[in-house]
Amino acid sequence: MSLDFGLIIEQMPDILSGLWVTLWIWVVASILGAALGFLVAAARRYGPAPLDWLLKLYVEILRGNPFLIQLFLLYFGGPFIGLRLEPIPAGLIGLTIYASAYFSEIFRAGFQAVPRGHVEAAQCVGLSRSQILRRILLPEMTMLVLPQCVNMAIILIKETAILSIITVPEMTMVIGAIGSQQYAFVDAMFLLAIFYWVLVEICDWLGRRAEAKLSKFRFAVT
Amino acid sequence: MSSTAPTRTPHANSPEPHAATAPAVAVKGVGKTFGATEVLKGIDLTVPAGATTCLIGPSGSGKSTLLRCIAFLEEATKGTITIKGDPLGFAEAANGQRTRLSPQNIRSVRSRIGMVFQQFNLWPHMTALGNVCEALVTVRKMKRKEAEERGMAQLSRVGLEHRATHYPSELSGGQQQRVAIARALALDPEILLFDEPTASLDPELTGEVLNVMRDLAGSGMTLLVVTHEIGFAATVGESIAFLDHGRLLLNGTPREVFGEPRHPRLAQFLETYLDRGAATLL
Amino acid sequence: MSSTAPTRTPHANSPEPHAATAPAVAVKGVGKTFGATEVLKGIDLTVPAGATTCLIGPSGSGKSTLLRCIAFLEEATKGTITIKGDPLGFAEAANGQRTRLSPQNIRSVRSRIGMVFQQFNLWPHMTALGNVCEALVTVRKMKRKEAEERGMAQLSRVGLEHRATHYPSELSGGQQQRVAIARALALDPEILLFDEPTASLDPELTGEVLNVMRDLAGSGMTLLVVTHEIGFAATVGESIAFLDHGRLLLNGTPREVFGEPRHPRLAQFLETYLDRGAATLL
Amino acid sequence: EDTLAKVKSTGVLKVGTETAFAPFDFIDTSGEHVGLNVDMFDEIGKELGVKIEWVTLPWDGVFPALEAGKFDIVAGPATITKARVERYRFTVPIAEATVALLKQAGDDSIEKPEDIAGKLVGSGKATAQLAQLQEFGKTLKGGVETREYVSFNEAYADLAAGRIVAVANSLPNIAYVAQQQPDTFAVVKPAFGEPSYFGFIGTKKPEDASLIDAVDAAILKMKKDGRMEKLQEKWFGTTFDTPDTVPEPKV
Amino acid sequence: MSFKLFELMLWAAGYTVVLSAISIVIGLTIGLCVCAAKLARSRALSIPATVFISFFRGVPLLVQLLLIYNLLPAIGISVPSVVAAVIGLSLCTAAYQAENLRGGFNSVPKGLLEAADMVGLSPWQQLKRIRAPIALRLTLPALVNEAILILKASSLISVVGVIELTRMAQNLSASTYRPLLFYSVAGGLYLVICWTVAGGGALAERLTRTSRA
Ligand SMILES: Nc1ncnc2c1ncn2[C@@H]1O[C@H](COP(=O)(O)OP(=O)(O)OP(=O)(O)O)[C@@H](O)[C@H]1O
Ligand SMILES: Nc1ncnc2c1ncn2[C@@H]1O[C@H](COP(=O)(O)OP(=O)(O)OP(=O)(O)O)[C@@H](O)[C@H]1O
Ligand SMILES: [Mg+2]
Ligand SMILES: [Mg+2]
Repeated sequence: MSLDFGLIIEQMPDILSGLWVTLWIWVVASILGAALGFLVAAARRYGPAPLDWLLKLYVEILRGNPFLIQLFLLYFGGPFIGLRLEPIPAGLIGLTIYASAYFSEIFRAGFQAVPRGHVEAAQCVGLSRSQILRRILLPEMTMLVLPQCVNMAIILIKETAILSIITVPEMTMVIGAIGSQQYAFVDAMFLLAIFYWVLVEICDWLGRRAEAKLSKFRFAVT
Repeated sequence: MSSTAPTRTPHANSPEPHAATAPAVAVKGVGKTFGATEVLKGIDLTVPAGATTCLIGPSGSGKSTLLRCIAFLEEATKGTITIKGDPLGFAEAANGQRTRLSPQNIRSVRSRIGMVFQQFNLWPHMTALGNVCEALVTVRKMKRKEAEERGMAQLSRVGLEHRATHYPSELSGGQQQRVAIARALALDPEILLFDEPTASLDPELTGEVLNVMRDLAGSGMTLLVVTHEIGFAATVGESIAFLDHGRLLLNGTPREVFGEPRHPRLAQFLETYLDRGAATLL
Repeated sequence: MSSTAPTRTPHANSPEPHAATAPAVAVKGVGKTFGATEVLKGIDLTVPAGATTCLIGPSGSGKSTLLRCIAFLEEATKGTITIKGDPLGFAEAANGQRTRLSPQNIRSVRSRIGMVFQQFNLWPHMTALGNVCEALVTVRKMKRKEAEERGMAQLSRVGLEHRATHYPSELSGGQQQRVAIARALALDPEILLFDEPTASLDPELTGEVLNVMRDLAGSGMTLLVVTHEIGFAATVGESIAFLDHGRLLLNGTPREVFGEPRHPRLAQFLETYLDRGAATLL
Repeated sequence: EDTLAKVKSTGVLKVGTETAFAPFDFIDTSGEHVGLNVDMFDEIGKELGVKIEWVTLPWDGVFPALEAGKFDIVAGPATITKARVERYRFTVPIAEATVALLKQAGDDSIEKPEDIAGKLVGSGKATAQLAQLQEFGKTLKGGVETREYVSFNEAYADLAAGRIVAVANSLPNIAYVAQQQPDTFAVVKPAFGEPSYFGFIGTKKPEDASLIDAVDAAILKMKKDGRMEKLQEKWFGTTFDTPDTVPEPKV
Repeated sequence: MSFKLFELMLWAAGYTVVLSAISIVIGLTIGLCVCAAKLARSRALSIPATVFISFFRGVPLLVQLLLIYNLLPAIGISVPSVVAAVIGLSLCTAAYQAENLRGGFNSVPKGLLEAADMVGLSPWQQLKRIRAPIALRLTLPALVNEAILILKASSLISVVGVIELTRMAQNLSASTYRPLLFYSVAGGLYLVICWTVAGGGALAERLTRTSRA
């Protein structure tokens, strides 16, 4: 088994386009998923109790199922309830919803980790609820949950591989197809492993750097 | 409230209190229960304006709870609290029915109260100056520059202008508490509440905070201080309130409260707090 | 106190110390550096057997470090420490060369020392009795039943036999600290070290722990106590050591150390610790 | 070591396949692995005097596993193509594999293969059918847009969901699908692709040659004595004329 | 859906649970070793451990499985499908569990070990009696979480030819042309399994709570 670089270079445009699809779907779904997750966590914390139960069910259903199954049901089952999505929007929406469940749990723990006194101090100087959420809770929590968020982003980049089942031409799909066409299966898998590994390491490194940068904002007293 | 003032001859000892001068805080029949436990059992307390009132009492007696009710961080389950005559949180109709006031009203009355916590509660993602200016900018809608000038003035009032750009994690406990005081001062509160402001500090750092508080007391600010620093209470407090098991047992000048003959509960309490063995060294 | 009175002015001033009675701990020229900072700068200290020695001093002066060196939780970078004459951790040759002793030797010498920490450090997954018995079973290889009997005896010594089956999380701070003392006592140590045993406790809970320590002191046990409870030190300590900036500034009987004229550093230190304002109330 | 000899001595022939490829290999409603392949290999096993051991993988994994030596032969079957013939050794054809289109039942807009011009048609990723569909598309005005699926089953589901107008796959497969789901699917006749055939697949390793030869012989024997015809009738409802040697692939 | 088919789905769900459970146990064992290596002072141990963790966290399980299944034979090790699947799942979860365990070990307060030192427990006794029990308790929630992740990740092991719950759903939908039904049933079964594990974890946590600080 040896990597045939000639073949790879020949297919480079395809590979790059697959890489690009993987990257942008990952980034957009992570950001949207985190935002939606934040809303879910906030709604569960501040909304009425029935909303909390409903959202808990939402979160637990999404977390209790493989992404593969959810994506399949969304893409192939959606049309039966009038939700006709093209592959890329379906993949993006599926991944975002899936991510939102996990992010909401991260943020929920984050809310709890911000000392109550910090919120009370803000109440005492007259900040409104939304100002407290925006100016105090959100930034403080972000620092606290950053490591978990990076971890989640890493999990998500690997989940993007599953989008191939709904024909999204992302990296696994493209490189896998090249592997099949050229009968270079193992080579293709190797290439994929390296691509993902590098992406994950970069993400991890960025996360660690951000954490180090933010460390001075950490609590002096706990 | 003026009814209680003469009997306790509290703060100013002034023979003729101005009719216009409502007490800074008037607490009437305040009760608070958490679930089944009754933590405050009908407290009546008048905090005179322009003076320092110290709230002392054993652990668990309800001091923090009372202070938090006055800051409206907890909602009293019974009774009313007024700030300079304005009702806080609830309006009481003639028939005793309480109705909740609007969030705006609550925020506006509360903004006349400043609070300093035992745990400082500085926001870790803002510098010292950022902590002090935050409410000026977001609540008072001041220009950032103007807010910062004002913030610096407050920081120098607590002797920390040279630490303005430091983050809380880069400050000692005493410095953090002083920033917290500056933050509370920045909004020009009519009354400043302190909940054991030195309890989380090393003995060495306690002094700097108590000194800032002494200065404030001297400047005619209204202070209500929950403290275990009996020495501070005895020397700086112009009015002392002693709480025990959710009841206000004693309230008066230090001389009235601490003087002999002492209330047996107070005597017992002082016993615990004052290191009698060490007294032989004084 | 009357019981301990005769042994005041114990060893040092006694004209004929028993030749057989080596001091419980002898610290000779001990220095300790962390990286570039020299925390202990050559300490010489003798802890007499059967008496209570209190180590006081400002925060950061090196009290804990010295105590931890005596417990061999830190390794002194210079000097020697002997326990009843036996070298701890290092043997010093005639030429001053230090060689590390075997782990077995270290464990065996250390097993003659008990230690009680500020943070209690009870093992959270074991009951009170489990904490006390653990070393008896795993180190001393006692039968479980025998160990439990002995553990119960120690628990009742600290007044906690009725809490034997509780987990640390179900005990108050004062109770936890008393279990920690029982754990240390179970191994029959020749000397018991305390590092600010009441510093993490509410004032109300401090008393119960100090009472247990008073009993121990009265029973002729050798105690070495780092404490901020100056009152305890002054009344129970038979020997007082005052540390400042890594040096032993004063060492002697309470009368010698605290009596007038006072060393200026000690006077300054006492100033910080004793609530002078409160003294007016005594 | 000669593979045929090994198979005979162990008494087991390992066959790799995918079980989501009706009517060749699939799981029936009682949970049994059934299909043309199962019946054929039962017969082949009898001919060789060995037992059949099935290894089932998703189609993506079948060829890598064959190359990794996980089994001796692949049932599949696979369309005999130029590229594959270069890489693998096919058995003699067992069925026709000419590509045709499956459409939604009642879709009048597609009456003949050419009607897919300018429309979106699905097929399997990296399959011979996809290649033929793309070739065919080039001959049409406005071309044809293709969408590639990990397996044909997702393509059928998408056709049912209406995201694509047709699926290009080998005639036997889609005929079976349409027969099973007459309310949902229909076959567009005629087949549009170059005539092509299905065969089982082995490696080109010299030690495997004897095994494939033996399988070839067994298949030819089945053709001769009519067992093959019966099986085709059973699983396709029709029979195919297939050559007795591996034909020169046109694509 | 006939009862027979539902039974098949249940059987596949059981298979999923069994393979996941085996993988989690093996993964925990490997994870402990990797964690120990990573915490070791020797760089010869800690660097390989770091690379191991990084690789198995960084590469999608699907790719890992295919590499294990198809690459090991190239170096002369032939592994049956089930074994490949268990190896893949175990290694993947081992990397995560090693990190969880490291977190657990590092959050055992140092003072508890000093207390053990003072009463003469040897390093090994400390590990056995104090450090490991406390670290495992601290790791318990993460462990339950990891178990659920692996249960779900096992939906990928069909790529090496193991017919677990997801693959069974795929197979049955291919032959019955009712993909939505079978995927929904699979989703429901995963939910039941995951919620059961989560509930069990919560119970275990509650039972050990009294003994946690
Ligand atoms: N949120 C709460 N829920 C239930 N009980 C509470 C709550 N807050 C306080 N309590 C109880 O109310 C009582 C009074 O508490 P509080 O904090 O006011 O006492 P304190 O006088 O401030 O004591 P300390 O000197 O220890 O601060 C205590 O018994 C406490 O356990
Ligand atoms: N592990 C360590 N690494 C570096 N510096 C240390 C370490 N332990 C202690 N120090 C430093 O040594 C000095 C003495 O510390 P030590 O804890 O002995 O003081 P202390 O007298 O016990 O103070 P306190 O009364 O606050 O407990 C301090 O300046 C401290 O910062
Ligand atoms: Mg309080
Ligand atoms: Mg110390």
